[in-house]
Amino acid sequence: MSMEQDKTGASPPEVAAAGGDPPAPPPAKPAPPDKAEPPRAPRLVVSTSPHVHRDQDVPRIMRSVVWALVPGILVGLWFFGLAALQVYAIAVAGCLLFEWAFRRMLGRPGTLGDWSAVVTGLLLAMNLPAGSPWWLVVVGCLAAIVLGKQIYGGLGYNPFNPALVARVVLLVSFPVQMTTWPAQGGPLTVDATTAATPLGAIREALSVGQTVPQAMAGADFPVWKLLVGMRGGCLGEVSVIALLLGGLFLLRKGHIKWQVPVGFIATVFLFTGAAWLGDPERYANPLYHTFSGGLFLGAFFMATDMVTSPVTRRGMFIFAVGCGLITVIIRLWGGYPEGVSFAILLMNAATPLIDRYTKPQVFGAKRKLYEEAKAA
Amino acid sequence: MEIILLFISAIFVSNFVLHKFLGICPFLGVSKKFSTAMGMTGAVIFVMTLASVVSWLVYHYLLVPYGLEYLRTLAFILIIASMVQLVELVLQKVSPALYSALGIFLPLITTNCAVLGVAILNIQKEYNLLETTVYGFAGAMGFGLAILLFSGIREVLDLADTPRAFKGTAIALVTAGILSLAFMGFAGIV
Amino acid sequence: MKFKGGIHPQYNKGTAALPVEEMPLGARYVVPLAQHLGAPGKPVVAKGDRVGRGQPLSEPGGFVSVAVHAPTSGKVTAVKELPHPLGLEMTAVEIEADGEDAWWEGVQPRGAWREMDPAALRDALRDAGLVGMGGATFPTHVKLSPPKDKPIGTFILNGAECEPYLTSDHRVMLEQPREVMEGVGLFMKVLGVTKAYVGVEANKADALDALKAACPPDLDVAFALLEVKYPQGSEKQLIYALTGRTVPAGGLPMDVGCLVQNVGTAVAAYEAIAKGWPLIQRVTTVTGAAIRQPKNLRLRVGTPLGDVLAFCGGLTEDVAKVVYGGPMMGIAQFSLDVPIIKGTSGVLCLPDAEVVQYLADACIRCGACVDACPMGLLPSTLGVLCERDRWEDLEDFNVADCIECGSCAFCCPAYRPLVQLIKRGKAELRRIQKMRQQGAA
Amino acid sequence: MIVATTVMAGLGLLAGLGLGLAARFFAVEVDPRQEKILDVLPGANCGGCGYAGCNDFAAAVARGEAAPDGCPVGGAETAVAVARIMGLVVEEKERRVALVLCQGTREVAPSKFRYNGMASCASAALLAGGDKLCRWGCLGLADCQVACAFQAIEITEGGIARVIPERCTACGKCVAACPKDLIKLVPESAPIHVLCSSRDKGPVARKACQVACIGCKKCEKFVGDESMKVEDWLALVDYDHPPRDPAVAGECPTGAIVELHLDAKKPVH
Repeated sequence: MSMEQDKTGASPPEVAAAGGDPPAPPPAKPAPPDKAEPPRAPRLVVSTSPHVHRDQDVPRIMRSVVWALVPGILVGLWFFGLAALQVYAIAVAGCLLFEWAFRRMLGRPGTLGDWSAVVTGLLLAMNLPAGSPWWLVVVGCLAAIVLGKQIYGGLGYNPFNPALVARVVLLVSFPVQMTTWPAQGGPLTVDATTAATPLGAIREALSVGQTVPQAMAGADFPVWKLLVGMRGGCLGEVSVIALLLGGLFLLRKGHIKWQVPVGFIATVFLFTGAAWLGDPERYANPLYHTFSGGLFLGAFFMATDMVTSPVTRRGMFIFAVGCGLITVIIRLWGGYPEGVSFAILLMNAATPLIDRYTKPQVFGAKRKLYEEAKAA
Repeated sequence: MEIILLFISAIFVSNFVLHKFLGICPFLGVSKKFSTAMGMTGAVIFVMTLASVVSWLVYHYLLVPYGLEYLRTLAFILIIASMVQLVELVLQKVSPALYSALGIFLPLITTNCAVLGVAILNIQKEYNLLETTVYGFAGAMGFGLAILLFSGIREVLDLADTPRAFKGTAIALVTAGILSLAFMGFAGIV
Repeated sequence: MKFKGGIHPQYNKGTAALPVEEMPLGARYVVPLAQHLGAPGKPVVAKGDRVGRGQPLSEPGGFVSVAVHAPTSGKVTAVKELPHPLGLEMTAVEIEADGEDAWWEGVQPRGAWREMDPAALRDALRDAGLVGMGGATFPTHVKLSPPKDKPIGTFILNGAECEPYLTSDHRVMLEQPREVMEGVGLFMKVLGVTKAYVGVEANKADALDALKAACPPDLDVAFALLEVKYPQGSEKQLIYALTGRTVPAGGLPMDVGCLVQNVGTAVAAYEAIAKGWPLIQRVTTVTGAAIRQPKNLRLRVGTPLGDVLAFCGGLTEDVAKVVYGGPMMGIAQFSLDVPIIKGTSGVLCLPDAEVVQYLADACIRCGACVDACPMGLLPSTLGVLCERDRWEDLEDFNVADCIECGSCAFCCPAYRPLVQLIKRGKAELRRIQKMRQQGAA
Repeated sequence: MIVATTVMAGLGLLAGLGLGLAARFFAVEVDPRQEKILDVLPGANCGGCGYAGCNDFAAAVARGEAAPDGCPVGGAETAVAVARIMGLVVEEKERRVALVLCQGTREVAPSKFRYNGMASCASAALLAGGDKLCRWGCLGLADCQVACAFQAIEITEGGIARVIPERCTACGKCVAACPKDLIKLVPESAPIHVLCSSRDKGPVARKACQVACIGCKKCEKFVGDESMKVEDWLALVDYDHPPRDPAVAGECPTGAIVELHLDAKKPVH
C-alpha cells in the first residue's frame, strides 16, 4: 500500500507492508504453466521483534467509545425526541463525509475505517442543543473534521479535541442558536418550547439580583432530576447516570484512565464546594455543579481523548485538575455559564507542556535507590 | 484586590496576544522552539515592564508638564527602541546562543506592538505608577503564557504529518486561532 | 517486589509438557565462528581436516570472545561465508559428519568443581566456549570476571523464561534439576559468593519444586516464585523482583553486586567441568502453529535449521515467519539454511494468519506503551522522534536505557513498529555521540 | 514647538548616550565579510554544505573554517564570488549531478524475504541488509527522496530511486542519506556510467540481479586505458578522465554499463 505513495519531503515515513501478495504456493503443487518463471516471491516475512501482538487496534478502541456513548445517546433521544435524532444523523454523516472528502482532496488514504470520524460526529452532536438547525450541525462537522483534525494531518496529530473545536467555534459564532435550549418533550418531540439549563438558570437569576438559593428554588432541579437527565442542556450531556455507565465501561476496558474523570470531577466538586461554603448566597452547592452542565460528558469522553491529553498518568491527573479549575473559574466568574469545553480546550493547549514536565522516572535513574541497594 | 484582578485579567482575560492581538509577530516568529520562546518571554517581560514604567514617568513628568501629550507615541517608540537595543547588546554579549536563536525577532521587539500597546494603554486607562508596573508585567506574563503554550504545540506540530499546503506558518495561524477561541472562555471575568 | 510496567501476552506454552527429545545425528553441520557477543574467533581448522566431537574449531579473537567446537566427528568441508541467523553471511566451519560421533581426545572431565580453584574453573568455562544461553550470548567467563571495584555478592539463577512459547528452560529445570543446581554451586564457587537466588515464574511452580528438591545441602539458595509478567526474565527486572535492588540506569547488574545466569548456562557449565564437554549442544523449543510437531529438542550447535524443521514434521503450507528465539525479542529468519547456534533458545514458526502486520499509522498517544515500558521510558515519543530523524532529541528521552523488550510495540493499537524505530534511533544516536566525542578529542 | 523639539531631542540624546555606553561595554565583533558572503550565496538554506543554513556557512567561511567552494548549490559562480570576497582564487569546477548506481528493479533483482516495517531504507537495511537478494542494491524506500530538498529524486515503477538531473543541485544530501552508498556525484558531461555497485563475485552478483556488473573486465579491455577499471568484481569509471566512446556500453554482457547524458539541457533517456 505504501510503496506507490507520494514520497515527497513532506510525506511521512510509511510502513512497507509485507502482506500484499499471498505467499507463494507450496512447492508440492505445480507452478502455473502460463508464466515463464517470474522471480519467485519469497515466502517468509521478516520484521523486527516482537512477532506477536496484543489483540487491540485503533478501530476497536473507537468502536468501544461508540458503545460507551450509546446510553447517553439513548437518554438524549428519549428526552429530546426526533429533533435529537436529526442532529445525530447529520453530525455523524457530515463528519464521515468531510473526513472522506478532505482525505481524498489531499490524496491520502481513506481513514473512515478507523471509526474516529464517527466518534467525533457523535461527540459533536452530544455537545449541541437539541433542534440545532441542520446548517449549524454541518458547519460544526466542517470545523471538527477539517479545522480540528485533518488540517493537522489526521487522527493522532490534532492538538485539540475536534468536537470541542467545533463546539467552541459554533458557540462563539452562533451564540443564539447554541444557547437556545428546547424543553424535553419526550420521544416524539419535533419542535419544543425553550427551557433553562441548571447553570443558565442560576446565571439568569444572579443577573436580576436574586440569590442562588432563590434561583434554585425557582428552577426546580433536584439532584435526582440531574442524575436521570430531566433538564435542559446539550443533547448528550443531560443524563449523569447514562454517561457514568458508558464511562465505567471505558474504564473497565482500559481505554480511559481513572485519573482524568476522577481528577476533573473531584476538582470541580471541591472547588465549587469551597466557594459554596464561603458564600452560599452567591454560589450553588457542589452537587448541583457536579451534576449539571457538561461535566460528566467532558470528564469521561472529551478530556479523556487520548490524542489531546497527556500520555503519563501523572500528566493526566494534572491535566484533569487544570480542566476542573478552569471550568469552575468560568462557571463562577466568567461570562459563559458553562466552561467545560473551554477548559478542556485550554488544557489541550497545555498538554505538550505537561508532557514535557511529567516524563516518567526511568528505571534505575534515581541515585538514591542505588545507594540504598548498596547499603543493603 | 484591584491589583490582583488587574494582574489576572491582563494574563488570562485580556491576554495581549490572544485577546488584543498585539505582539503577533514574535508570537508566530519565535515560537518554533520552547527554549527560544522561553528566552523571548524573558526579554519581553523585561522590556515591557521597564517600558511601562519609563514611558509612564516620561509621560507624566515630561510630556504632561509641557503639554506635549500629542507626542507620546513618538516618545514611547524612542524609549522602547533604545531599551530593546540595550537588551540586544547585553544578550549578544552574555548569551550568544539565545541571541542567535532569537535572531531577527529581538530587534523586532521594538516594533512589538504589545510593548507600545501597554505603554499607551497605561496612559489611556489612567493607571497610576503601581498599576502601570503591574499591568506591564502581567501583560508580558500573558504574552509569555501564550507564546509558551503555543511553542509547546508547535514543537509537537513539527513532528506531525501536516499536509504540505498547511505546513509551517499556515497551521501555526490556524492553531493560534483555536487557542484564541479557547481563551475567549475567560471573557467576562473581571 | 514487582517491577513497573510489563505486559501479559498469551503464553502458548503448549510444549511445556513435552519431554526433551534427542535429535538424531545429521549429515552436515555448519558452525559459525561468531556465536557470541564480542569479537568473532579465528579458525584453527582448514578444509579437509578431520575433527573429533568437541574439538575446538576456532580460538578466541580477544578477551570478550570464545571458541566454537565441533558438534560431532567428521571432516571439515569448508571454512567460508555462510548464512548466519543474524541475517548476513559470516565465516563458518562446515563439517560433514562421519556418523561415528567420536569424542576428541582432548575432551576429559576437569574434576569436581568443589575442589577446584575459581580461576581454573573460569578458564575451563572459557575453553568450553560457554556463553549466556538465554539469547544474549555474552561470554560467560567475561561475566564471571567482575572488576575489583564491583564485587559480586549475590548470584541469581534466571529461570523466569518469560518469553511466550519457549519451554526449553522449563524442561531443563524439570529434567536436569541436579545439573542446574550443581551449576549454580559452580558459579557461586567461581565468584566466591555465599548467597544465591533462584527465580522462576509462577506458571512453572513444578520446575521450582524440582530445583528445590535437587539443591545440594551445602548451598545457601533462596527460591522464589515470580509474578508471571513479561519481561520478568530481563536482568534488571529480575534483580529488582528478587532482591529489591535497582540497577542504575546505564549500569550493569554488577553495579548492585549481582550476577545473573540462565538455566541452560548453568547446566552447560556443570557439564563443561564434570564431563569436560564444550558447549556443543543445547535444548531448543521448536514451536508455533506453523510447525507440524512442536518439540523440545536437544540439538547439536550447528544443526541446519532445515534438518530441525524436517525432524519436527516440517512446516505447514501457510508458514509465513520463522523466528529464532521467542516472539518478543527473537530474530526473524528468511533462509532455512542457517544453523542452530549457542543462543537459539527456540524456533518459532508462525502461519500467515498470525503474522503481525506493522503499519505506519500515526501515534494516537493512548499511552499503552508508556504503561507497558518496564524501563520507565516514553516509547511513543521515542517512536515519533525516530520517525522524523530527530536523533539528537532522543538523548533527552533516555533512549539508551531501552532494553528492546518489545512490550511497547506489542501493545501499540496503531501497530507502530516501535522497536524497529527505537533500534534505529539508538544506533544513530550512538553514531552521533561518537562523532561528538571524536570532535571533542 | 521649540519645547517639543527640545524635549524630544533631549530624550533622543539621552537614549543615544546610554546605548553608546552599552555598546562600549558589551561590544561583540562581527566579521563584515560574513554579510557580504551571505549576499552572494543562493540562500536555499539547504544545509548541503554541512552547516545549518547559508548564514552559518558564511560565518564559517569568514572564520576560515570552510572552503569558499563549499556551497554545492551555487556551484562555480558562487564559489568564485565567495572566493573574491575572501581574497582567494578557486578553480572552476564542472557542474556535477547525483546518479544512483543501481538499476536492479524488482523485476530483475529478486527479494529474499517479504519485508514488514518502516518504509525507510536505513531501517530496512538494519534487517539482514534489506530484502533484496543483492545486498548492494537500491531498496527503493525513498530515504534519498525524502532527503532531497529539490524534488529531484523519484522512485521508479521498478522500485528504485532515480535522480532527475535537471533538478539536481548536487547538494549531496541524497549521497549521505543512502545507507547503501549507491549515489554518487558525477560530472554532468561524463557519458558512460556503470549502474551497479555490487562487489559480489560474478556468479553471485548475477544470481542476485540480472543487470549486475559481474566483473568480466570486457569494458576494461575495450577502453584500453585507465578510464575504466574493475575492482572487487565491479567496474568503475574514473570520473576525472571518463571514457568518451559510447560503444563501451555495448560491450557489457549484462547491460550494467549505460550511456547517459546528464547535461541539463539535453533530453534524458
